[in-house]
Amino acid sequence: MTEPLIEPQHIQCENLDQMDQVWTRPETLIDRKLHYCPGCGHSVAHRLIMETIDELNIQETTIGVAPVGCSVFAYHYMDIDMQEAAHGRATAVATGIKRVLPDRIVFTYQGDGDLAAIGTAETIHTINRGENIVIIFVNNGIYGMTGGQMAPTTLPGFVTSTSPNGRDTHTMGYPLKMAEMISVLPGAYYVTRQAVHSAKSVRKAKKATLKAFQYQMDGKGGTSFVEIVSNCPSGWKMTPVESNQYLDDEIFDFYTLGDIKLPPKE
Amino acid sequence: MSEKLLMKGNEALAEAAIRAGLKGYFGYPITPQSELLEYLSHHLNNRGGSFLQAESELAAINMVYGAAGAGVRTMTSTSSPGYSLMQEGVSYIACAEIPCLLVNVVRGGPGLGTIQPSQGDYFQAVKGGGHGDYKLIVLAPDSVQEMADFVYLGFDLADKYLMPVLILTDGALGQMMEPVTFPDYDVEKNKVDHSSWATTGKLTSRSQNVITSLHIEAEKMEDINIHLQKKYKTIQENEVRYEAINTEEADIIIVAFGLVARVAHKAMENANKKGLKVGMIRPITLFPFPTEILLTLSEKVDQFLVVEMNAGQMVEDVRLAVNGKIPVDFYGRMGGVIPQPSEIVDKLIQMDSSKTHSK
Amino acid sequence: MNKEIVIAGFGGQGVLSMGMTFAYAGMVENLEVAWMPSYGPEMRGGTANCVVILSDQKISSPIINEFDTAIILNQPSMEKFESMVKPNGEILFEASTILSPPTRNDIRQYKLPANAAAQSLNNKRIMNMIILGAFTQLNPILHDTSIMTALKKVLPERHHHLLPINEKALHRGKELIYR
Amino acid sequence: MAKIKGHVTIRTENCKGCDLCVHECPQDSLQLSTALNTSGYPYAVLVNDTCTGCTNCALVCPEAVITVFREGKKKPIAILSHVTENITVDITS
Repeated sequence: MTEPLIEPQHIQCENLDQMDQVWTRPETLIDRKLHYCPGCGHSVAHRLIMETIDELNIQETTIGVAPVGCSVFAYHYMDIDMQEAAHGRATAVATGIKRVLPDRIVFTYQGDGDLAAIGTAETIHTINRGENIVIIFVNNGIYGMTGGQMAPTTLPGFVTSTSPNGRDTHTMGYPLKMAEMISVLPGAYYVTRQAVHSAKSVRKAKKATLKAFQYQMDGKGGTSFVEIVSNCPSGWKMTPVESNQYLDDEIFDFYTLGDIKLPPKE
Repeated sequence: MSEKLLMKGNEALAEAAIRAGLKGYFGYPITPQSELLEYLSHHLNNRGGSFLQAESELAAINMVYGAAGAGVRTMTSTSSPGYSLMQEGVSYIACAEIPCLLVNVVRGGPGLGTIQPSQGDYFQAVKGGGHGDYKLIVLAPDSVQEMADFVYLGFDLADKYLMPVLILTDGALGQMMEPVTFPDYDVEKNKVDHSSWATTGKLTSRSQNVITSLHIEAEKMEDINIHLQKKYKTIQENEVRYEAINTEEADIIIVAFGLVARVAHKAMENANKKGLKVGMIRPITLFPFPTEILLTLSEKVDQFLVVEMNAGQMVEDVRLAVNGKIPVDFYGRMGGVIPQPSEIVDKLIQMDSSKTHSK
Repeated sequence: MNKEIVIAGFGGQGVLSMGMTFAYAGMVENLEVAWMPSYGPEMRGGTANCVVILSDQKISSPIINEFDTAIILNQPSMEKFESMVKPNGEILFEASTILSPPTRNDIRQYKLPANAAAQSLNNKRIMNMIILGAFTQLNPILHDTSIMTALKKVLPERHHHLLPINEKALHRGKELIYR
Repeated sequence: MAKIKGHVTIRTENCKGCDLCVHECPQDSLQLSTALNTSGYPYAVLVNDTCTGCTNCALVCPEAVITVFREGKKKPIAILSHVTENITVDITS
């Protein structure tokens, strides 16, 4: 016989009005229920970018480019002018915007299928031209939107709906390390790999995002590339907590976190 | 009016684009349109615009999407195989209702084909081209002068109807030189305010501008389609352009567009010298198609002859317009071969005599 | 007046620019003109040709396969274009490069030692101007002043110091016909 | 060292019960509800008063439903930002 469930009660605070509000959602993040699955890193990444835009006070000058993938509706949450790109073409669209409006802040938000498979050519050539934009690359090793198929970034052995026995590198190739690949391009100004699975990693990722946008505002270098290694609880068939644990246990060994290319010292 | 210059069609088109206030050009080399790309690479950046050679036609059309979405005059140009690659982006742009100018300097296909002039891309141009129900306004110049003139017209129509306008020309018109003069065109006066929808940065004084072709609810998507179809109907009612020659006394009417219209014109002259009564309709807008004039003429003349550099594409639209009232014959050359006036005259003589026999 | 001309040779002989000079000069004289090149891979080192139409009426078709005049600068072009000259038309050809001259007898033939003449003026590149001179002597439709105005437009500015030698070549070409 | 006292408020209607905040909280101050919100998810609740306002929960919260408060050691009297001309501040209150 199971014990009757006891509903935990939310502790109230009587002198809340005398306390300092030390954290709340950024204003530029539109107050709307997100469509992402519970525990999805996309939501955190969205929030980080909006925090960055608020802190740099660049809402009026920023134009975002949304991709195809789970984050196809990014403009539902980001209260800035945005364009929805075709699959893989986000950096081409961003190039177009930046070339005719060079004083605006332009960024793309892309997943791994978008940036590292169908849009590989656009990614490489945009960065090789050193377009002064920010690329936010959310890498969760899977095609989330279409139902959990193998992505170019899926780890060897990982089971997906199109690699039912695990990714076999003999027939399906190896996962692409996009950040390392593009870091050798002269047009890449700042390349970093971050995560948003813990408070500590979120703090670091935020700093990286701030830097990337700041570099664009300074207009000194080329493309800033922020990879965010994220989870996909639904696609990975794990709970959010398990998926974040899996990142620590398995993924970061392959996708090492940290800065990969820093701007040259002045 | 500028002085008279001797220019290639591709160069005249490029020069006109700069004079029409072009701000963003994105393109990829392909014969026979490369002069366009080259001309703009020399001149656009120091005349107020931004030129970029993209890594592919796919990237180029999406750069157009981005830049045109920022509310400035933007264009790309390519030739047949490249235009096929662009279709994805064109469909997105049509749905998102972004004005821009596209140029297809058509060459012989299918496949890699030849680099000689062709009209094999007619269907692709006027029936949409990419996925989904959409149309482009399609302008078909027949001279270097019109290559220039239709740039201004194209940008103005694009701005008016918020859609891509396609200049459908061919390798020969792109490569040949003829005298051209550029009209006085006031860029500022013709500027359309796109601030209500363009992504230029969300000012606090307005809500966000989003450019998208994604509308996940079927009903919403149907509304968008209804809106687009309404727009195309308005265009069909208001923007038909064509040239009519010798139609009053004619027994046979030739229908031809672009370069072939000039060959057909020569054929018409030669046939009339031989005593035939031949007139001509040259559609200038391929969409909207000049259906009405063809229907009206079908009451007066005996036969139509459609001449094209393809296997017979526009002839279907002529037959639809005429609706079975009179015979619509076809003469075409394919793969990059240009018909000679004499071939068309032979065809006209054959048509004329078969009519006499049947009487 | 309606003059349909083909100029053919190999790439680098100045075939296309000779045609352009024709067309530009025609425009200066307020004629209707069209210049249509061969283009693409066949331009890369192979034969090159262009068609020029000069007319006092609107040019309906720039696409033609019969010519009033053919200016032929190499043997393959002779083989290609001899048959496309209208009866009573003319062929102007460079003497040294054509091994087998035209065989038709319903056309006028002008064998021009243009290369030798260019050598005697110490500038091999003005051969096409010499031929242009010969053409205008035979067909007085373009004035020398119009041709020189045209040449100024066709030649890049850095080559404008060559205008006097080109003018000389034009007259030299006329003299070839006098003889 | 006395602990800083903190507090969180949670917009439970937008919470999806992913449990990340519960695991991230160093004070074990959060739990998931057994009841469900109108979307059908359990939601995070603050179950004790050990919160220090460290913001860890808010940082990992995908839905951005957590607002964090903290008792300040010294409260600022006024925050001046973007001052472009001389102004007078009334500090009597």
